[in-house]
Amino acid sequence: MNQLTAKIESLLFYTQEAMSVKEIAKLCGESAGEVETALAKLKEKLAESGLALVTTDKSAQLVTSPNFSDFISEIREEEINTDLTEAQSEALATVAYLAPVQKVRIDFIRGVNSRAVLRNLSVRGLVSRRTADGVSTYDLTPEALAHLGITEKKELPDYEETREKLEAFSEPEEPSLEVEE
Amino acid sequence: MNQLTAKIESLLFYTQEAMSVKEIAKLCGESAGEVETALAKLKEKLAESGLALVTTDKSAQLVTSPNFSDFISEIREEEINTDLTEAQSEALATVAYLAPVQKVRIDFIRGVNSRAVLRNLSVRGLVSRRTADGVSTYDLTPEALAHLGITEKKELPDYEETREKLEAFSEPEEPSLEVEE
Amino acid sequence: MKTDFVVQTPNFEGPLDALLSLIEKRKLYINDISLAKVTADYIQFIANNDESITNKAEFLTIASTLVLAKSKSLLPEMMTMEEEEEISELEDRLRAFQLIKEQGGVLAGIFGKQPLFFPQVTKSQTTESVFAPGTTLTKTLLAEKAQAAIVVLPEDTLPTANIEKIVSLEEEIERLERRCRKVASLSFSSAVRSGNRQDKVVLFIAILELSKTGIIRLEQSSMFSDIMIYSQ
Repeated sequence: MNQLTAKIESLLFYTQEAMSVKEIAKLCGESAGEVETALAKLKEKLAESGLALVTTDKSAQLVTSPNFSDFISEIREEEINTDLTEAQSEALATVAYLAPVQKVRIDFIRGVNSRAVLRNLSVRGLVSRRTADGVSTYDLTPEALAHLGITEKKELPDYEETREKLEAFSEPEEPSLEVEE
Repeated sequence: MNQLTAKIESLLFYTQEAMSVKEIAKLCGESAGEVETALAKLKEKLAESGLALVTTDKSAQLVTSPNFSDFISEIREEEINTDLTEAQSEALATVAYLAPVQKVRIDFIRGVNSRAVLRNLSVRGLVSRRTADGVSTYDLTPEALAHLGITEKKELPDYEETREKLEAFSEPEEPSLEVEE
Repeated sequence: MKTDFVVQTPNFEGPLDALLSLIEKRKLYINDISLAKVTADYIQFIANNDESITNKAEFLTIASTLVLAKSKSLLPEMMTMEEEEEISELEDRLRAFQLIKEQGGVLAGIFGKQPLFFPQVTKSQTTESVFAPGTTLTKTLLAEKAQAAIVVLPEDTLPTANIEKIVSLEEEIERLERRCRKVASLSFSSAVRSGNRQDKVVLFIAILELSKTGIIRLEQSSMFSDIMIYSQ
Protein backbone atom coordinates (compact mmCIF):
# COMPACT_ATOMS: atom_id res chain seq x y z
CA MET A 1 0.00 0.00 0.00
CA ASN A 2 1.53 3.29 -0.90
CA GLN A 3 2.13 6.02 1.58
CA LEU A 4 -0.57 8.45 0.42
CA THR A 5 -3.19 5.70 0.24
CA ALA A 6 -2.46 4.67 3.82
CA LYS A 7 -2.39 8.29 4.94
CA ILE A 8 -5.83 8.93 3.49
CA GLU A 9 -7.11 5.75 5.08
CA SER A 10 -5.94 6.94 8.50
CA LEU A 11 -7.53 10.35 7.89
CA LEU A 12 -10.91 8.96 6.86
CA PHE A 13 -10.83 6.52 9.76
CA TYR A 14 -10.08 9.30 12.21
CA THR A 15 -12.74 11.75 11.02
CA GLN A 16 -15.40 9.11 10.35
CA GLU A 17 -16.95 11.58 7.93
CA ALA A 18 -17.44 11.99 4.23
CA MET A 19 -14.61 14.27 3.11
CA SER A 20 -14.23 16.04 -0.19
CA VAL A 21 -11.27 15.33 -2.44
CA LYS A 22 -10.35 18.99 -2.12
CA GLU A 23 -10.30 18.84 1.66
CA ILE A 24 -8.26 15.62 1.71
CA ALA A 25 -5.80 17.08 -0.80
CA LYS A 26 -5.35 20.18 1.32
CA LEU A 27 -4.80 18.24 4.57
CA CYS A 28 -2.38 15.80 2.92
CA GLY A 29 -0.55 18.51 0.99
CA GLU A 30 -1.09 16.74 -2.33
CA SER A 31 -2.87 17.55 -5.58
CA ALA A 32 -6.50 16.57 -6.17
CA GLY A 33 -5.36 14.28 -8.98
CA GLU A 34 -3.01 12.36 -6.73
CA VAL A 35 -5.70 12.05 -4.08
CA GLU A 36 -8.12 10.65 -6.63
CA THR A 37 -5.59 8.06 -7.74
CA ALA A 38 -4.90 7.12 -4.14
CA LEU A 39 -8.63 6.83 -3.39
CA ALA A 40 -9.05 4.44 -6.32
CA LYS A 41 -6.18 2.33 -4.96
CA LEU A 42 -7.66 2.40 -1.47
CA LYS A 43 -11.00 1.21 -2.77
CA GLU A 44 -9.35 -1.68 -4.53
CA LYS A 45 -7.20 -2.58 -1.55
CA LEU A 46 -10.19 -2.68 0.78
CA ALA A 47 -12.13 -5.03 -1.51
CA GLU A 48 -11.50 -8.18 0.54
CA SER A 49 -11.47 -6.50 3.93
CA GLY A 50 -14.08 -5.61 6.53
CA LEU A 51 -14.17 -2.02 5.34
CA ALA A 52 -15.14 -0.27 2.15
CA LEU A 53 -14.69 3.14 0.61
CA VAL A 54 -17.85 4.89 -0.48
CA THR A 55 -17.11 7.54 -3.09
CA THR A 56 -19.33 10.06 -4.78
CA ASP A 57 -18.17 12.50 -7.44
CA LYS A 58 -16.74 14.76 -4.85
CA SER A 59 -16.33 12.90 -1.60
CA ALA A 60 -15.08 9.76 0.08
CA GLN A 61 -15.99 8.00 3.30
CA LEU A 62 -14.81 4.88 5.05
CA VAL A 63 -17.64 2.50 6.00
CA THR A 64 -18.11 -1.15 6.92
CA SER A 65 -17.99 -3.52 3.98
CA PRO A 66 -21.30 -4.35 2.26
CA ASN A 67 -20.34 -8.02 2.73
CA PHE A 68 -21.15 -7.63 6.39
CA SER A 69 -24.16 -5.33 6.18
CA ASP A 70 -26.56 -7.91 7.63
CA PHE A 71 -24.19 -8.67 10.45
CA ILE A 72 -23.69 -5.00 11.30
CA SER A 73 -27.42 -4.24 11.04
CA GLU A 74 -28.13 -6.92 13.62
CA ILE A 75 -25.54 -5.50 15.97
CA ARG A 76 -26.97 -2.07 15.51
CA GLU A 77 -30.53 -3.21 16.18
CA GLU A 78 -29.41 -4.93 19.33
CA GLU A 79 -27.47 -1.89 20.41
CA ILE A 80 -30.30 0.58 20.15
CA ASN A 81 -33.39 -1.48 20.82
CA THR A 82 -32.56 -2.04 24.44
CA ASP A 83 -33.11 0.12 27.49
CA LEU A 84 -30.38 2.50 28.54
CA THR A 85 -27.64 0.88 30.59
CA GLU A 86 -26.50 2.35 33.90
CA ALA A 87 -23.50 3.92 32.20
CA GLN A 88 -25.60 5.37 29.40
CA SER A 89 -28.19 6.97 31.66
CA GLU A 90 -25.44 8.35 33.89
CA ALA A 91 -23.66 9.93 30.93
CA LEU A 92 -26.92 11.24 29.54
CA ALA A 93 -27.74 12.86 32.91
CA THR A 94 -24.35 14.55 32.90
CA VAL A 95 -24.95 15.85 29.39
CA ALA A 96 -28.49 16.96 30.28
CA TYR A 97 -27.49 19.05 33.30
CA LEU A 98 -24.17 20.40 32.03
CA ALA A 99 -24.74 20.85 28.29
CA PRO A 100 -23.07 22.09 26.25
CA VAL A 101 -20.35 19.99 27.82
CA GLN A 102 -16.99 18.64 26.68
CA LYS A 103 -16.19 14.94 26.80
CA VAL A 104 -13.28 15.49 29.19
CA ARG A 105 -15.68 16.86 31.83
CA ILE A 106 -18.07 13.98 31.42
CA ASP A 107 -15.13 11.61 31.82
CA PHE A 108 -14.04 13.37 34.98
CA ILE A 109 -17.44 13.28 36.61
CA ARG A 110 -18.02 9.65 35.75
CA GLY A 111 -14.47 8.59 36.53
CA VAL A 112 -14.17 6.61 33.30
CA ASN A 113 -13.74 7.28 29.62
CA SER A 114 -17.14 7.92 28.06
CA ARG A 115 -16.28 7.49 24.37
CA ALA A 116 -18.26 4.34 23.73
CA VAL A 117 -21.21 5.48 25.79
CA LEU A 118 -21.42 8.85 24.03
CA ARG A 119 -21.25 7.11 20.71
CA ASN A 120 -24.16 4.88 21.69
CA LEU A 121 -26.19 7.88 22.84
CA SER A 122 -25.44 9.57 19.50
CA VAL A 123 -26.51 6.51 17.55
CA ARG A 124 -29.73 6.44 19.54
CA GLY A 125 -30.37 10.05 18.63
CA LEU A 126 -30.29 11.25 22.23
CA VAL A 127 -27.22 13.47 22.17
CA SER A 128 -25.49 15.39 19.43
CA ARG A 129 -21.99 16.67 19.08
CA ARG A 130 -21.23 20.15 17.85
CA THR A 131 -17.80 21.60 17.11
CA ALA A 132 -17.01 25.29 17.35
CA ASP A 133 -13.53 26.85 17.39
CA GLY A 134 -11.99 23.41 17.52
CA VAL A 135 -13.86 22.45 20.70
CA SER A 136 -16.47 19.72 20.59
CA THR A 137 -19.35 19.75 23.01
CA TYR A 138 -22.30 17.47 23.59
CA ASP A 139 -25.93 18.44 24.07
CA LEU A 140 -29.34 16.79 24.21
CA THR A 141 -31.10 16.54 20.85
CA PRO A 142 -34.53 18.20 20.36
CA GLU A 143 -35.96 14.67 20.08
CA ALA A 144 -34.58 13.81 23.50
CA LEU A 145 -36.13 16.93 25.03
CA ALA A 146 -39.45 16.07 23.44
CA HIS A 147 -39.24 12.53 24.76
CA LEU A 148 -38.57 13.84 28.28
CA GLY A 149 -41.69 15.99 27.93
CA ILE A 150 -39.87 19.29 28.30
CA THR A 151 -39.23 22.18 25.94
CA GLU A 152 -35.88 23.21 27.35
CA LYS A 153 -33.28 21.82 29.73
CA LYS A 154 -34.20 24.30 32.46
CA GLU A 155 -37.37 22.33 33.01
CA LEU A 156 -35.39 19.33 34.25
CA PRO A 157 -35.96 18.65 37.98
CA ASP A 158 -33.80 20.92 40.22
CA TYR A 159 -31.96 22.12 37.16
CA GLU A 160 -30.08 25.15 38.51
CA GLU A 161 -29.07 23.57 41.78
CA THR A 162 -27.89 20.29 40.24
CA ARG A 163 -25.99 22.05 37.50
CA GLU A 164 -24.16 24.22 40.01
CA LYS A 165 -23.15 21.26 42.15
CA LEU A 166 -21.93 19.30 39.15
CA GLU A 167 -19.99 22.28 37.90
CA ALA A 168 -18.26 22.60 41.23
CA PHE A 169 -16.90 19.07 40.84
CA SER A 170 -16.19 19.07 37.20
CA GLU A 171 -12.82 20.72 36.99
CA PRO A 172 -10.82 18.10 35.09
CA GLU A 173 -7.48 19.25 36.48
CA GLU A 174 -8.61 18.98 40.10
CA PRO A 175 -5.34 19.30 41.99
CA SER A 176 -6.55 17.59 45.15
CA LEU A 177 -6.62 14.31 43.29
CA GLU A 178 -2.90 14.50 42.77
CA VAL A 179 -2.19 14.72 46.46
CA GLU A 180 -0.91 11.54 47.93
CA GLU A 181 -1.93 10.73 51.38
CA MET B 1 -7.99 -11.90 4.22
CA ASN B 2 -10.12 -14.60 5.67
CA GLN B 3 -13.79 -14.16 6.32
CA LEU B 4 -13.66 -14.03 10.12
CA THR B 5 -10.78 -11.56 10.10
CA ALA B 6 -12.72 -9.24 7.80
CA LYS B 7 -15.88 -9.67 9.84
CA ILE B 8 -14.08 -8.71 13.03
CA GLU B 9 -12.55 -5.72 11.28
CA SER B 10 -16.00 -4.49 10.29
CA LEU B 11 -17.30 -5.06 13.81
CA LEU B 12 -14.46 -3.14 15.45
CA PHE B 13 -14.81 -0.37 12.92
CA TYR B 14 -18.52 -0.12 13.60
CA THR B 15 -18.46 -0.18 17.41
CA GLN B 16 -15.42 2.12 17.68
CA GLU B 17 -14.63 0.68 21.06
CA ALA B 18 -12.40 -1.82 22.77
CA MET B 19 -14.15 -5.16 22.60
CA SER B 20 -13.27 -8.26 24.55
CA VAL B 21 -12.43 -11.50 22.80
CA LYS B 22 -15.42 -13.03 24.55
CA GLU B 23 -17.78 -10.37 23.26
CA ILE B 24 -16.44 -10.64 19.71
CA ALA B 25 -16.69 -14.43 19.81
CA LYS B 26 -20.30 -14.23 20.93
CA LEU B 27 -21.32 -11.71 18.29
CA CYS B 28 -19.52 -13.56 15.50
CA GLY B 29 -20.67 -16.97 16.68
CA GLU B 30 -17.13 -18.33 16.83
CA SER B 31 -14.87 -19.73 19.54
CA ALA B 32 -12.54 -17.50 21.54
CA GLY B 33 -9.58 -19.36 20.10
CA GLU B 34 -10.62 -18.65 16.53
CA VAL B 35 -11.20 -15.00 17.38
CA GLU B 36 -7.72 -14.74 18.87
CA THR B 37 -6.17 -16.23 15.76
CA ALA B 38 -8.18 -13.87 13.56
CA LEU B 39 -7.13 -10.86 15.68
CA ALA B 40 -3.47 -11.81 15.27
CA LYS B 41 -3.99 -12.01 11.50
CA LEU B 42 -5.79 -8.68 11.46
CA LYS B 43 -2.96 -7.02 13.34
CA GLU B 44 -0.47 -8.36 10.83
CA LYS B 45 -2.59 -7.41 7.85
CA LEU B 46 -2.99 -3.83 9.08
CA ALA B 47 0.77 -3.37 9.42
CA GLU B 48 1.20 -1.49 6.14
CA SER B 49 -2.12 0.32 6.23
CA GLY B 50 -3.45 3.54 7.74
CA LEU B 51 -4.90 1.66 10.71
CA ALA B 52 -3.55 -0.45 13.55
CA LEU B 53 -4.99 -2.83 16.10
CA VAL B 54 -4.39 -2.05 19.79
CA THR B 55 -4.63 -5.18 21.92
CA THR B 56 -4.58 -5.72 25.67
CA ASP B 57 -4.74 -9.12 27.37
CA LYS B 58 -8.47 -9.06 26.98
CA SER B 59 -9.51 -6.64 24.27
CA ALA B 60 -8.94 -5.25 20.80
CA GLN B 61 -9.65 -1.86 19.27
CA LEU B 62 -8.91 -0.11 15.97
CA VAL B 63 -6.74 3.04 15.98
CA THR B 64 -4.82 5.10 13.45
CA SER B 65 -1.44 3.71 12.42
CA PRO B 66 1.72 4.82 14.29
CA ASN B 67 3.05 5.93 10.88
CA PHE B 68 0.57 8.79 10.74
CA SER B 69 0.63 9.93 14.31
CA ASP B 70 2.22 13.29 13.45
CA PHE B 71 -0.20 13.85 10.59
CA ILE B 72 -3.32 13.15 12.67
CA SER B 73 -1.85 15.17 15.55
CA GLU B 74 -1.95 18.21 13.31
CA ILE B 75 -5.61 17.86 12.46
CA ARG B 76 -6.88 16.41 15.70
CA GLU B 77 -9.61 18.14 17.52
CA GLU B 78 -9.22 17.10 21.09
CA GLU B 79 -6.06 18.14 22.85
CA ILE B 80 -4.40 15.25 24.57
CA ASN B 81 -3.19 16.05 28.05
CA THR B 82 0.40 14.88 27.80
CA ASP B 83 1.48 15.79 31.31
CA LEU B 84 2.19 13.05 33.77
CA THR B 85 3.16 13.96 37.31
CA GLU B 86 6.01 12.09 38.96
CA ALA B 87 3.49 10.02 40.92
CA GLN B 88 1.44 9.28 37.83
CA SER B 89 4.39 8.17 35.74
CA GLU B 90 5.62 5.89 38.55
CA ALA B 91 2.23 4.32 39.04
CA LEU B 92 1.67 4.03 35.30
CA ALA B 93 5.05 2.34 34.86
CA THR B 94 4.31 -0.09 37.69
CA VAL B 95 1.02 -1.04 36.08
CA ALA B 96 2.56 -1.15 32.61
CA TYR B 97 5.40 -3.51 33.45
CA LEU B 98 3.69 -5.69 36.04
CA ALA B 99 0.08 -5.86 34.85
CA PRO B 100 -2.18 -7.42 35.86
CA VAL B 101 -1.02 -6.09 39.22
CA GLN B 102 -2.69 -5.61 42.60
CA LYS B 103 -2.81 -2.28 44.36
CA VAL B 104 -0.95 -3.65 47.38
CA ARG B 105 2.02 -4.42 45.13
CA ILE B 106 1.99 -0.95 43.59
CA ASP B 107 1.91 0.52 47.11
CA PHE B 108 4.79 -1.72 48.13
CA ILE B 109 6.96 -0.72 45.20
CA ARG B 110 6.27 2.99 45.50
CA GLY B 111 6.43 3.01 49.30
CA VAL B 112 3.23 5.03 49.56
CA ASN B 113 -0.48 4.49 49.27
CA SER B 114 -1.33 4.79 45.58
CA ARG B 115 -5.08 5.11 45.97
CA ALA B 116 -5.34 8.73 44.84
CA VAL B 117 -2.94 8.40 41.94
CA LEU B 118 -4.64 5.24 40.67
CA ARG B 119 -7.99 6.94 40.80
CA ASN B 120 -6.48 9.83 38.90
CA LEU B 121 -5.09 7.53 36.21
CA SER B 122 -8.47 5.79 35.99
CA VAL B 123 -10.25 9.10 35.50
CA ARG B 124 -7.85 9.85 32.69
CA GLY B 125 -8.75 6.49 31.21
CA LEU B 126 -5.18 5.19 31.44
CA VAL B 127 -5.60 2.27 33.80
CA SER B 128 -8.54 0.03 34.49
CA ARG B 129 -9.38 -2.17 37.43
CA ARG B 130 -10.79 -5.62 37.04
CA THR B 131 -12.03 -7.86 39.80
CA ALA B 132 -11.97 -11.62 39.42
CA ASP B 133 -12.43 -14.12 42.23
CA GLY B 134 -12.42 -11.30 44.74
CA VAL B 135 -9.01 -10.03 43.66
CA SER B 136 -8.71 -6.63 42.00
CA THR B 137 -5.93 -5.99 39.56
CA TYR B 138 -4.93 -3.02 37.46
CA ASP B 139 -3.97 -3.05 33.80
CA LEU B 140 -3.25 -0.50 31.09
CA THR B 141 -6.21 0.51 28.93
CA PRO B 142 -6.13 0.64 25.13
CA GLU B 143 -6.09 4.44 25.59
CA ALA B 144 -2.86 4.24 27.57
CA LEU B 145 -1.22 2.07 24.89
CA ALA B 146 -2.45 4.45 22.20
CA HIS B 147 -1.09 7.47 24.09
CA LEU B 148 2.26 5.72 24.39
CA GLY B 149 2.18 5.10 20.64
CA ILE B 150 2.24 1.30 20.92
CA THR B 151 -0.28 -1.38 20.04
CA GLU B 152 0.52 -3.86 22.83
CA LYS B 153 2.40 -4.02 26.11
CA LYS B 154 5.28 -6.00 24.63
CA GLU B 155 6.27 -2.88 22.70
CA LEU B 156 6.98 -0.96 25.91
CA PRO B 157 10.63 0.14 26.21
CA ASP B 158 12.70 -2.76 27.64
CA TYR B 159 9.55 -4.69 28.49
CA GLU B 160 10.85 -8.20 29.17
CA GLU B 161 13.96 -7.09 30.97
CA THR B 162 12.18 -4.59 33.19
CA ARG B 163 9.38 -6.98 34.03
CA GLU B 164 11.79 -9.70 35.04
CA LYS B 165 13.83 -7.43 37.26
CA LEU B 166 10.73 -6.05 38.93
CA GLU B 167 9.39 -9.53 39.50
CA ALA B 168 12.62 -10.44 41.22
CA PHE B 169 12.78 -7.32 43.37
CA SER B 170 9.24 -6.73 44.39
CA GLU B 171 7.68 -9.79 45.88
CA PRO B 172 5.86 -8.36 48.87
CA GLU B 173 5.95 -10.66 51.89
CA GLU B 174 2.83 -9.18 53.33
CA PRO B 175 0.65 -6.22 52.48
CA SER B 176 2.24 -3.20 54.08
CA LEU B 177 -0.50 -0.70 53.39
CA GLU B 178 -3.83 -2.32 53.75
CA VAL B 179 -6.33 0.27 52.73
CA GLU B 180 -9.55 -0.92 51.27
CA GLU B 181 -11.04 1.11 48.49
CA MET C 1 25.16 14.69 62.64
CA LYS C 2 25.68 17.63 60.34
CA THR C 3 25.09 16.68 56.75
CA ASP C 4 25.00 18.63 53.56
CA PHE C 5 21.53 17.37 52.88
CA VAL C 6 19.04 19.97 53.96
CA VAL C 7 15.65 20.07 52.37
CA GLN C 8 13.27 22.74 53.54
CA THR C 9 10.29 21.89 51.40
CA PRO C 10 10.43 18.23 50.53
CA ASN C 11 8.31 17.05 47.67
CA PHE C 12 9.10 13.42 48.05
CA GLU C 13 6.30 11.04 47.34
CA GLY C 14 7.24 8.79 50.19
CA PRO C 15 10.04 7.26 52.24
CA LEU C 16 11.54 5.22 49.39
CA ASP C 17 11.69 8.32 47.25
CA ALA C 18 13.40 10.28 50.02
CA LEU C 19 15.82 7.46 50.81
CA LEU C 20 16.70 6.83 47.19
CA SER C 21 17.43 10.48 46.67
CA LEU C 22 19.79 10.46 49.68
CA ILE C 23 21.66 7.48 48.27
CA GLU C 24 21.87 8.98 44.80
CA LYS C 25 22.95 12.31 46.22
CA ARG C 26 25.99 10.58 47.69
CA LYS C 27 26.49 8.67 44.44
CA LEU C 28 26.21 5.32 46.19
CA TYR C 29 24.97 1.99 44.90
CA ILE C 30 22.05 0.34 46.63
CA ASN C 31 23.46 -2.07 49.23
CA ASP C 32 23.56 -2.54 53.00
CA ILE C 33 26.70 -0.43 53.33
CA SER C 34 25.06 2.51 51.61
CA LEU C 35 21.99 2.14 53.78
CA ALA C 36 24.17 2.36 56.88
CA LYS C 37 25.88 5.43 55.45
CA VAL C 38 22.67 7.35 54.85
CA THR C 39 20.91 6.34 58.08
CA ALA C 40 21.89 9.58 59.78
CA ASP C 41 20.87 11.66 56.74
CA TYR C 42 17.50 9.98 56.63
CA ILE C 43 16.83 10.45 60.33
CA GLN C 44 17.84 14.06 60.04
CA PHE C 45 15.50 14.38 57.08
CA ILE C 46 12.59 13.08 59.14
CA ALA C 47 13.53 15.32 62.03
CA ASN C 48 13.66 18.38 59.79
CA ASN C 49 10.43 17.65 58.01
CA ASP C 50 8.35 15.92 60.62
CA GLU C 51 5.36 18.18 60.13
CA SER C 52 5.28 18.06 56.37
CA ILE C 53 5.61 14.28 56.18
CA THR C 54 2.18 12.87 55.62
CA ASN C 55 2.64 9.13 55.64
CA LYS C 56 4.57 9.05 58.86
CA ALA C 57 4.12 5.39 59.60
CA GLU C 58 5.86 4.39 56.38
CA PHE C 59 8.72 6.82 56.96
CA LEU C 60 9.31 5.42 60.43
CA THR C 61 9.11 1.79 59.39
CA ILE C 62 11.93 2.45 56.98
CA ALA C 63 13.86 4.43 59.58
CA SER C 64 13.75 1.39 61.79
CA THR C 65 15.18 -0.82 59.05
CA LEU C 66 17.92 1.74 58.47
CA VAL C 67 18.84 1.69 62.14
CA LEU C 68 19.18 -2.07 61.74
CA ALA C 69 21.47 -1.59 58.76
CA LYS C 70 23.53 0.82 60.82
CA SER C 71 23.88 -1.73 63.61
CA LYS C 72 24.80 -4.35 61.06
CA SER C 73 27.65 -2.19 59.82
CA LEU C 74 28.94 -1.90 63.39
CA LEU C 75 28.17 -5.40 64.64
CA PRO C 76 27.59 -7.72 61.69
CA GLU C 77 27.82 -10.87 63.78
CA MET C 78 24.88 -9.84 65.96
CA MET C 79 22.34 -9.90 63.13
CA THR C 80 19.59 -12.48 63.17
CA MET C 81 18.51 -14.10 59.94
CA GLU C 82 15.25 -12.22 60.14
CA GLU C 83 17.01 -8.87 60.49
CA GLU C 84 19.29 -9.66 57.59
CA GLU C 85 16.24 -10.39 55.49
CA GLU C 86 14.58 -7.17 56.50
CA ILE C 87 17.60 -5.20 55.31
CA SER C 88 17.86 -7.07 52.05
CA GLU C 89 14.15 -6.62 51.44
CA LEU C 90 14.59 -2.87 51.77
CA GLU C 91 17.45 -3.02 49.26
CA ASP C 92 15.21 -4.88 46.84
CA ARG C 93 12.39 -2.42 47.32
CA LEU C 94 14.77 0.42 46.59
CA ARG C 95 16.02 -1.29 43.45
CA ALA C 96 12.48 -1.90 42.25
CA PHE C 97 11.53 1.67 43.02
CA GLN C 98 14.61 3.02 41.25
CA LEU C 99 13.74 0.97 38.18
CA ILE C 100 10.12 2.14 38.26
CA LYS C 101 11.23 5.75 38.55
CA GLU C 102 13.53 5.34 35.56
CA GLN C 103 10.96 3.57 33.41
CA GLY C 104 8.30 6.02 34.57
CA GLY C 105 10.52 8.77 33.22
CA VAL C 106 10.87 6.91 29.92
CA LEU C 107 7.11 6.47 29.64
CA ALA C 108 6.47 10.11 30.55
CA GLY C 109 8.91 11.00 27.78
CA ILE C 110 7.03 9.13 25.07
CA PHE C 111 3.56 9.70 26.49
CA GLY C 112 1.45 11.59 23.98
CA LYS C 113 4.41 12.24 21.67
CA GLN C 114 3.47 9.80 18.89
CA PRO C 115 -0.04 8.76 19.88
CA LEU C 116 -2.33 6.44 18.00
CA PHE C 117 -5.77 7.96 17.58
CA PHE C 118 -9.23 6.61 18.12
CA PRO C 119 -11.81 7.78 15.64
CA GLN C 120 -13.87 10.81 16.54
CA VAL C 121 -17.21 10.11 18.12
CA THR C 122 -19.82 10.10 15.40
CA LYS C 123 -23.14 8.59 14.71
CA SER C 124 -22.65 5.43 12.75
CA GLN C 125 -22.07 5.35 9.01
CA THR C 126 -25.73 4.96 8.20
CA THR C 127 -27.33 8.29 7.43
CA GLU C 128 -30.87 7.37 8.33
CA SER C 129 -31.80 9.13 11.54
CA VAL C 130 -32.86 7.00 14.43
CA PHE C 131 -34.47 7.79 17.71
CA ALA C 132 -34.23 4.93 20.19
CA PRO C 133 -34.50 6.08 23.79
CA GLY C 134 -35.57 2.71 25.23
CA THR C 135 -38.45 2.35 27.67
CA THR C 136 -36.90 3.62 30.88
CA LEU C 137 -35.80 7.14 30.05
CA THR C 138 -37.63 9.85 32.00
CA LYS C 139 -36.59 13.17 33.43
CA THR C 140 -36.83 11.65 36.91
CA LEU C 141 -34.23 9.05 35.93
CA LEU C 142 -31.88 11.78 34.73
CA ALA C 143 -32.37 13.76 37.94
CA GLU C 144 -31.59 10.67 40.00
CA LYS C 145 -28.44 9.88 38.04
CA ALA C 146 -27.20 13.45 38.29
CA GLN C 147 -27.79 13.43 42.05
CA ALA C 148 -25.96 10.14 42.33
CA ALA C 149 -22.96 11.63 40.54
CA ILE C 150 -22.91 14.52 43.02
CA VAL C 151 -23.07 12.24 46.02
CA VAL C 152 -20.23 10.06 44.80
CA LEU C 153 -17.78 12.77 43.85
CA PRO C 154 -16.68 14.52 47.06
CA GLU C 155 -16.26 11.27 48.95
CA ASP C 156 -13.78 9.99 46.47
CA THR C 157 -11.38 12.82 47.13
CA LEU C 158 -11.26 12.20 50.88
CA PRO C 159 -8.33 10.30 52.28
CA THR C 160 -9.38 6.99 53.74
CA ALA C 161 -6.10 5.62 54.97
CA ASN C 162 -6.48 3.85 58.27
CA ILE C 163 -2.89 3.34 59.17
CA GLU C 164 -1.97 2.87 62.76
CA LYS C 165 -1.62 6.08 64.69
CA ILE C 166 2.01 6.87 65.14
CA VAL C 167 3.48 9.16 67.74
CA SER C 168 4.74 12.22 65.98
CA LEU C 169 8.41 12.94 66.38
CA GLU C 170 7.68 16.44 67.51
CA GLU C 171 5.36 15.20 70.23
CA GLU C 172 7.99 12.77 71.35
CA ILE C 173 10.68 15.43 71.54
CA GLU C 174 8.40 17.64 73.61
CA ARG C 175 7.49 14.82 75.93
CA LEU C 176 11.13 13.92 76.42
CA GLU C 177 12.09 17.52 77.07
CA ARG C 178 9.39 17.82 79.72
CA ARG C 179 10.53 14.65 81.43
CA CYS C 180 14.18 15.68 81.34
CA ARG C 181 13.31 18.93 83.04
CA LYS C 182 11.71 17.01 85.91
CA VAL C 183 14.31 14.35 86.48
CA ALA C 184 18.06 14.45 86.31
CA SER C 185 18.31 11.19 84.41
CA LEU C 186 16.26 8.39 82.95
CA SER C 187 16.96 5.27 80.97
CA PHE C 188 15.97 4.62 77.38
CA SER C 189 14.01 1.55 78.39
CA SER C 190 11.92 3.49 80.90
CA ALA C 191 11.30 6.35 78.47
CA VAL C 192 9.99 4.28 75.59
CA ARG C 193 6.22 4.08 75.27
CA SER C 194 5.97 0.48 74.15
CA GLY C 195 7.90 -2.47 72.82
CA ASN C 196 6.80 -1.48 69.33
CA ARG C 197 9.87 -0.94 67.17
CA GLN C 198 8.46 2.20 65.61
CA ASP C 199 7.96 3.79 69.03
CA LYS C 200 11.56 2.91 69.87
CA VAL C 201 12.79 4.47 66.66
CA VAL C 202 10.84 7.66 67.29
CA LEU C 203 12.33 7.90 70.76
CA PHE C 204 15.77 7.13 69.43
CA ILE C 205 15.52 9.88 66.85
CA ALA C 206 14.15 12.22 69.50
CA ILE C 207 17.07 11.66 71.86
CA LEU C 208 19.54 12.13 69.02
CA GLU C 209 17.85 15.41 68.20
CA LEU C 210 17.90 16.60 71.81
CA SER C 211 21.50 15.60 72.35
CA LYS C 212 22.45 17.51 69.23
CA THR C 213 20.89 20.68 70.61
CA GLY C 214 22.69 20.13 73.93
CA ILE C 215 19.56 19.70 76.03
CA ILE C 216 20.50 16.19 77.04
CA ARG C 217 23.61 14.08 77.26
CA LEU C 218 23.71 10.38 76.47
CA GLU C 219 25.71 7.62 78.00
CA GLN C 220 25.94 3.93 77.34
CA SER C 221 28.24 2.10 79.73
CA SER C 222 28.68 -1.01 77.59
CA MET C 223 27.52 -2.47 74.32
CA PHE C 224 23.75 -3.22 74.38
CA SER C 225 23.31 -1.87 77.85
CA ASP C 226 20.51 0.59 78.41
CA ILE C 227 21.19 4.09 77.16
CA MET C 228 21.10 6.65 79.97
CA ILE C 229 19.69 10.09 79.28
CA TYR C 230 20.94 12.98 81.45
CA SER C 231 19.46 16.44 81.38
CA GLN C 232 22.05 19.18 81.02
